[in-house]
Amino acid sequence: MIAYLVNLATLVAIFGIAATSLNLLIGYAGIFSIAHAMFFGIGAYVAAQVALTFSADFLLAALAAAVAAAALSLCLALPALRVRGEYFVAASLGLQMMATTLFAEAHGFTGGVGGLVGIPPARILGFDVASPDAFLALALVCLAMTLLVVRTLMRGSFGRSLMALRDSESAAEAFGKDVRALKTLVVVIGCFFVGIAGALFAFHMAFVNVESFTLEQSVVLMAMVIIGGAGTLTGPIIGAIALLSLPAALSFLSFIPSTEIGTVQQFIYGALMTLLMIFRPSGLVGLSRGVR
Amino acid sequence: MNMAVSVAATTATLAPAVAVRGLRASYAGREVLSGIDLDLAGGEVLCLVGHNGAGKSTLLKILFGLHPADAGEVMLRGRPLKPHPSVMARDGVAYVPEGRGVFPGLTVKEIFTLALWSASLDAGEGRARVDEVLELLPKLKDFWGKRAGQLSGGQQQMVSIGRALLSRPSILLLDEPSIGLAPKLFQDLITPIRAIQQRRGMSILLVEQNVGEAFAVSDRVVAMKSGVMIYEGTPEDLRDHARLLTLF
Amino acid sequence: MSAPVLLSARGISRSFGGLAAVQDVTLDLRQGVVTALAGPNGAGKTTLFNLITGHLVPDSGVVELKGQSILRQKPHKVALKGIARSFQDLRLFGSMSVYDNVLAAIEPTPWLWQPGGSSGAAARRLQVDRALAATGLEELAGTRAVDLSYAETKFLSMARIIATGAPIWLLDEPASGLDPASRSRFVKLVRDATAAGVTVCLIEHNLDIVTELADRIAFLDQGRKLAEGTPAEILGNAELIAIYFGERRE
Amino acid sequence: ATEPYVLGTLFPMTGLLSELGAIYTSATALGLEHVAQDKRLSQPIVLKAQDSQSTPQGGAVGMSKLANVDRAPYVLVGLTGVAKAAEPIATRSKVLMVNGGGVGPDLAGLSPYFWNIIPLANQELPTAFDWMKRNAIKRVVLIYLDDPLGNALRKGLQEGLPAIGAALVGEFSAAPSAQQFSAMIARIREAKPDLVYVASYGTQQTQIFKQLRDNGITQPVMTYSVGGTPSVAALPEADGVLFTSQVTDWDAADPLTRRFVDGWRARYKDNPNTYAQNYYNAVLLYAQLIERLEKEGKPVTGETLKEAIASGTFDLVGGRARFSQTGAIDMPTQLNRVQNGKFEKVS
Amino acid sequence: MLLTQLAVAGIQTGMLYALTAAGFALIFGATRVFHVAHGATFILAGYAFLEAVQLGLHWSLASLVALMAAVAFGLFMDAFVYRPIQKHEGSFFTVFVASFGAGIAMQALIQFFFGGGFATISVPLTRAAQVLPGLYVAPVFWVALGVAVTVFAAVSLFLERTHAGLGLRALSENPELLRAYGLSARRLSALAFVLGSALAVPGAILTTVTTGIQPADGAHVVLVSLAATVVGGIGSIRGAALAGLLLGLVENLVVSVVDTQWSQAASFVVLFGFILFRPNGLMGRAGAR
Ligand SMILES: Nc1ncnc2c1ncn2[C@@H]1O[C@H](COP(=O)(O)OP(=O)(O)OP(=O)(O)O)[C@@H](O)[C@H]1O
Ligand SMILES: Nc1ncnc2c1ncn2[C@@H]1O[C@H](COP(=O)(O)OP(=O)(O)OP(=O)(O)O)[C@@H](O)[C@H]1O
Ligand SMILES: [Mg+2]
Ligand SMILES: [Mg+2]
Repeated sequence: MIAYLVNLATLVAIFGIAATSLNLLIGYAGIFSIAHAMFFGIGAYVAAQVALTFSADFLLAALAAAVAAAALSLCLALPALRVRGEYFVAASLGLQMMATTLFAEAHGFTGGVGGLVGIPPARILGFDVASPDAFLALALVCLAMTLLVVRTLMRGSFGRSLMALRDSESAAEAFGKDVRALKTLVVVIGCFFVGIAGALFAFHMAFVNVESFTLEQSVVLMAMVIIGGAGTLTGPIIGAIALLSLPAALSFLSFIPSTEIGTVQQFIYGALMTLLMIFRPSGLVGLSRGVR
Repeated sequence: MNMAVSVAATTATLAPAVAVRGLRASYAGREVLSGIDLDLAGGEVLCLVGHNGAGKSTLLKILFGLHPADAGEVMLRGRPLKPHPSVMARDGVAYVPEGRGVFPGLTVKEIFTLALWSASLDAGEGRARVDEVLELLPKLKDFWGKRAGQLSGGQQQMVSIGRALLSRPSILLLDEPSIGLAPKLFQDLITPIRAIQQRRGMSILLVEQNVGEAFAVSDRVVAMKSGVMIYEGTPEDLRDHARLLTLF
Repeated sequence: MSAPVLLSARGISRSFGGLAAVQDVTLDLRQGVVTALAGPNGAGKTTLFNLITGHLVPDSGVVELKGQSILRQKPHKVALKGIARSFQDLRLFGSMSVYDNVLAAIEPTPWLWQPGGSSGAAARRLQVDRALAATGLEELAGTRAVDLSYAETKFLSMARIIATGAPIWLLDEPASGLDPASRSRFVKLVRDATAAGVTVCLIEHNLDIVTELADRIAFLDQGRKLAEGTPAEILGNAELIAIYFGERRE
Repeated sequence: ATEPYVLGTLFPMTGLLSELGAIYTSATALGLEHVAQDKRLSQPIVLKAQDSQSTPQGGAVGMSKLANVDRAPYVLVGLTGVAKAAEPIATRSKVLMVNGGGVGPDLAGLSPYFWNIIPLANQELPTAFDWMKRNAIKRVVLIYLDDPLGNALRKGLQEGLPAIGAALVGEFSAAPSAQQFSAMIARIREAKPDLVYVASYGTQQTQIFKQLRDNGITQPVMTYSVGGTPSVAALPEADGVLFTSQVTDWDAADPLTRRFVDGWRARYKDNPNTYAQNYYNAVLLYAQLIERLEKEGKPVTGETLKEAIASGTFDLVGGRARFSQTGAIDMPTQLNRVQNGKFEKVS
Repeated sequence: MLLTQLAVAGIQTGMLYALTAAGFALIFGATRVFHVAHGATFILAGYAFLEAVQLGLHWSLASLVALMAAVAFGLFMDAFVYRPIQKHEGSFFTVFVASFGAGIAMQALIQFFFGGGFATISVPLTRAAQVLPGLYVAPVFWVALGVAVTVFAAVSLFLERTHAGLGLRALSENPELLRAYGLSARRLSALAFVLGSALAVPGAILTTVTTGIQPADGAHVVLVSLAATVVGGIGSIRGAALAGLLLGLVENLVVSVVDTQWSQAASFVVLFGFILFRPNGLMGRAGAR
C-alpha cells in the first residue's frame, strides 16, 4: 500500500509540475494551449534518449529535456503572437495533432508507437535515485522548485505584466508592455518546466510512448488547471491530486462488477468533472469568479 | 416647457404608468436599493439623478426584469407584476441600457430587424415603423448598412434609441443616453424623443448625469442617494447649481 | 504660446475602408498646456489618439516626439517614451487589484525582473501610493478592478496614468458619466498635473469641463480639424457652435 | 497460507480496445469458476481487476496498484503497449506477468517475469505462407498499424514472401486513430494485389475489413490471430476473411477442452475464441503452479512462480504445453476463415 | 483515375464532416460554448439509430429516434450544464472541462449499454460499384451528397428566412443585451443546441452505415468539427461546412502524394496554416481583434 501511494504521489508531483507550468500559460497569460502534452512528450523523449544513449544522470537529462522543450516551444509562441482565444486553442490543437503523428512516426527518435523501453534508473551525480522513495523525493524537490519559481515570478512584475496582458492587451501595450516578448517568454518558461516534468515521467515509467502525449493528455492537464483553479498557485497541484487520485480511488470501489469496472469508473470520472465545474466553476481553490 | 407639463397632465391617467413600492435590491449580498417608492405618471418625463453608484441603473434594470428585486412591488398601469424582459417588452416598455446598446457585429438594419422581431411585428407594419423612426432620426440612413461596431459612440447611441422607439413603447426607460455624446447629438436625440413623447403621451424615465441638458426636457426630477430617494421636485427648483450640489 | 512643442502630429490621415476617419490633421501639444479635442461623435478624436500612440498606423503623415519621429513604433515603445493614455472604454486590468493595476502600469520591462533592484521597487511602490492618494483610492487598494463602482473605475484609469509620471497624457473622455462631485475632483487632478508641467490632450464632450481646463481647443469634424484656438475663440465661432451644439444653445 | 491467493488482471476495460478486455475478463471468470469447483487448492483465488484504459500510462498505474496494494504475485496482461509499460514495475516488484493477448514479437524475452501464453505473431506466419503458396498468391499488399506488432508482421512478410515466390507490392500504414480507409483502398486497388494482409487490431481492423469489401476489393483478405474476435465474425463484410491462429479445436474430446468449451457455451451462449482460451489457460496455469508450490511447501510469490513456470509442463486447453527460455509458448498454428458469422478451420 | 477516386472518397468524407462541423459551428458561433460533448451527441445518435433499426423500426423512424436522442442530449447539456456555469460567470475553459467530462460520462454510458466494440449495419447502399474503369462509387455517396445539400439548404433557409439566424448572431455577441431588447437569450441558446445537435444526426447515421461507429469515436468528430469551425471562420456555418468538405478532401487527396499514415495530420497542417496565415478563416470576420 505504501509503495502504491508512493507511486501515486510521484505521479502527482510530476503532473503537478506539468499542470503548474500550464497554469503559467492558461491562468496568468491567458494563452489557452491544448498542446502542452506535446512539450511534456518532447521532454520525456529527450530525457529518455539522453539516458539511453549518453548518461542516466537525471540532472543532465532533465536539463536537456527542459532546454529542448523550451526551444521547440517557439512554434507555440508563433501562433500565440498572432491569434487569441478560440483561434489559439485551435492552433494549439493543430500543433498537438501534428506532434502526435510525428511522435508515432519518428521511429529513430521516439521508437514509434512501440515507444522507448528500458530507460535506465535515474542517477544524480553518481548516486542512485531509482528507489521509489528516493525518486519521489526527487520529484517533490522538482515540484517545490517549480512552485518557488512560479510563485516568485507571478508575484513579481512578470506575473503582473502577464495578467495585465490577459485582461487587456491594448491597455497593457499602452503602459509599455512588450506583448511579443512577454508572450514568448512565458511560453518558453512554461515549456521549460513541463520539459522537466517529462524527464521525471520518462525515468519514473522507464517506458515512454506516444500514447502518453496525445491530445487527451493535453486536455487532462488543462482540466487539472481548471479544476484546481486557474491563476492560483496551489490550484494545479490540487487539480493533479484530484484527477489522479479519483480514478485510483474509484478502483477501490469493490461493489462494481469487474467486467464493468472500466465503464463505471469512466462514467463517475466524467460526471464528477462536470459536476465540479457546475458547482465550482472557478476551480477548487479558485476565487468566486471566472478567469476572464 | 410649461406647455409640455400641461400636455403631460392631461394625458395622465389615474393609475401611474409605472409604480414602485418598497423596492429593495442587492448585488452579492450588498444592498444597493433600500426601499424605493416611485411613480412614473402617464405621459410624464421623469428625470432620475444621483451620484455615481446611487442605484439608478439598478432601478431601471429591475423595472425591465433584468435584475431581481429582493423585496417590494412593481406595478405596470396599476397592475402588479413580476418584471421579465419579454413580458415588459410586450407590454409596451422599452429599455435603453447604459453604454452602447448595440450588437457590434450586426448592421444597423439587422439590429432594427431584431427589434421588430422582439416586438412581433409583421413585415408590413415593421416597414412603417422603421420609416417612422428614420423620419425622427434621419441620420440613421447614412449608416444603415454598416456594422454597429464601426460606428462612433454617438452614432451607436442613436441606433440604440432608434431601435427602442421601434416598438412604439408607451414607457421608455433611458439610462444615461448622453454619455459620450457631443451636445449637438444629444440634442438631436432628445428633441425628437421629446416630440413623439408629447405627441403620443409616452412616459419616460430618464437617468442622467448631464443635468443641464436633461432638465430642459423633464417634467419632474427625483434625486437618489445611496439607494434611497432624497428629493422630488420640478426641474426649475433644482436649476441652480448650488442647490444641486448639496444633494450629492 | 511660448512653451515648447513636445508632441506634434503633422498631416496625418487614416481611413477605414472608404471612410476617412482622420484626414490631414495637424496637432501640436505644448508643454504644460491642456489641449481639448472637441467635435461631434465620429469626428475621429479617438482615432487620432490611436494614431499617435501606435495602436493604429497612419496612412500618411508624421508623428514626432520632441522632434524625433515615433511613426510606426509599437504602442509599448511609444508608451515608454513618455506618452500615457486612457481609453474611452477604460480597459482596466479587471482581475487584478487596484494596487496591482497601478503597479503593473509602471513596470516597463518585459523581462522577469524590473531594473533598479529593491530601491527601484520601493520607488515604484511610492509612486503607486501617491497616485492612489491623489485619486482617493487608497482604501480600495486591495479591491479587484471589476468590483469597483463606475466612478472608481474612472479614477483608477487616471491613477494608472498619474503613476507613470509620463510628461504627456492623452485622456479619452475621462469624466463622462461622472457626477458633479466626482467631476470637480477630476478637474483638480488635471490642474495639479499641469501645474507640475504635464502636457495634456483631452477628449471631452462636457463643455463645463472643457472651459474649466482647456487652454486650447482643437475642433474636429468628419476627420478634419476645422479650427484651433483658445476656448474663447472657438466658442465664439458661431459655425462651430452650430455643428457642435445645434441651434438650441442659449 | 491462510490468505487467499490473488490473481491480478490488467485488461483494457475502456478505450479503443475495450471489446478485447471484455473477452479476457469473461475467460478469466470462467477459469476461476472451474478452479474453484475443483477445490484442489488450500485457499481460494480472488480476482483483483485493474483497467489499463488501453494506454501505457494506465497500465503502469494499474500494475503499481496490483503489485503494491493488492499484492498480486501473478497478473494477466493483454496488450503489447500496455504490457511493455507495466513490465518494469512488475519486474521491480517481482510480479509474474502472463500475456494472452498481445502478440508483438518483442514481448518475447522482455523480462524473466514476463511469459506469453499466446504464440507471438511471427510464429503464425509460416502457416499463412503455406496457404499463399498453395493458392499461387504472387502479389501481396499489407495494411499495417505502425506499432511493434505491425512492424514485426511487415518484416516477417518482407522476409518470407520471396521464399514462396511472392512479393510485397504495397505497404500502407494506418494511424492508430484512422477510421476512413477509402483513400488507402483506392491505392491498394492500383497495386492489383492477389491478397491483402491486414495487420491492425480492434475496431480499426473490423473497419478495414468492411471498407475493403465496400470499396470493391474482392481479393482474399488475410490477418493474424486477431481475426478471431467476435465482432469480426459478426460483420457480414468480413465473410471469407482468412486468419491464422493457434490450433483450436472446439470439438476435441479431451476433458479439458470439453469443460472449457461447454462451460463457455453455457455461460456466454456462443463459441469461445482463442483469446478466451488463452486467458482461461492462464488461470488454469496459475492454479497448477500454486498446486505444485503447495505440494513442495513453498510460498506463492512471483519468484517461486517464475521458477515453477520455467521448469514444468502444464495441462492446458489445446494440449500439454511448456514454455521456452524466452517466455514464449510453443503451440501449433492453423489457418481459419470467417464464414457465415462463424470461424472455420481451413488448414 | 486515382485522383478522381480519391476526390470521390474525399467528397463523401467531407460531406459527413461538413454536416457535423456545421452543427458544432452553429452552437459555438451562437453561444460561445466549446461544446466538445458534440462528439457524444454524434455517437448517441448513431447508436440510437442502430438500436432502433435492430428493434425492427423502419429506417426513417429510426432516424427520428436518433434525432430525438441527439436533440434531447443537446438540450440537456444546455439547460443543466452550460447555463448554470455561465450564470456563475464560468470561463471559456470551465465550460470546456465540463463539456469534456460530460462527453466522457456519455461515452461510458453508451459503452455500458451497447458494448465498447464497433457497431454497424450492413446495407447495400455502401457497396461500391465500378462506374468508370477503375472508379468505384457507392450509392451512399449520392445519398451523402443529397442529404448534405438538402440539410444545408433547409438550415440556411431557416436561418435566413426566419429571424432566428439574426437572433443567434446577436446571442453570440451579447446575451445580456439581447435581454435588454426583450428577447429570451435562453430560448435562443436552446434553439442553437436543438439545431446544432440535429445537424450531427445525418452524419452520424451515414457514418454508422459506412464506416461503423464505436463509443470512442466522439473525440475524432469533435476534432474535425473544431478544426472546420476555425478554418471556416468562427461564426460562419457555411464556412464551417465548406471547411469540413475541404478537410475531408485534403485528408483523402494527400494520400496520392504522402504515405497513408500522414493523411490525418495533413488536415491539421491545413488548420495550423490557416490560423497562421488566414486567421479569419474561409468566411469569417475579424477574429484576431
Ligand atoms: N453587476 C454588479 N455586481 C456588483 N455590484 C454592482 C453591479 N452593478 C452595480 N453594482 C453596484 O451597485 C451600486 C449601484 O449601481 P448602479 O449602476 O445602479 O448605480 P448608478 O446610480 O447607475 O451609478 P452611475 O451613475 O455610476 O451609473 C454601485 O455601488 C455598483 O458598484
Ligand atoms: N476600427 C475601425 N474600423 C472601421 N471604422 C472605424 C474604426 N474605428 C473608427 N472607425 C470610424 O472612424 C470614425 C471616427 O471614429 P472615432 O472613434 O475616432 O470617433 P470619435 O471622434 O472618437 O467619436 P466619439 O466621440 O463618439 O467617441 C467613425 O466614423 C468610426 O465609425
Ligand atoms: Mg448607471
Ligand atoms: Mg471616441
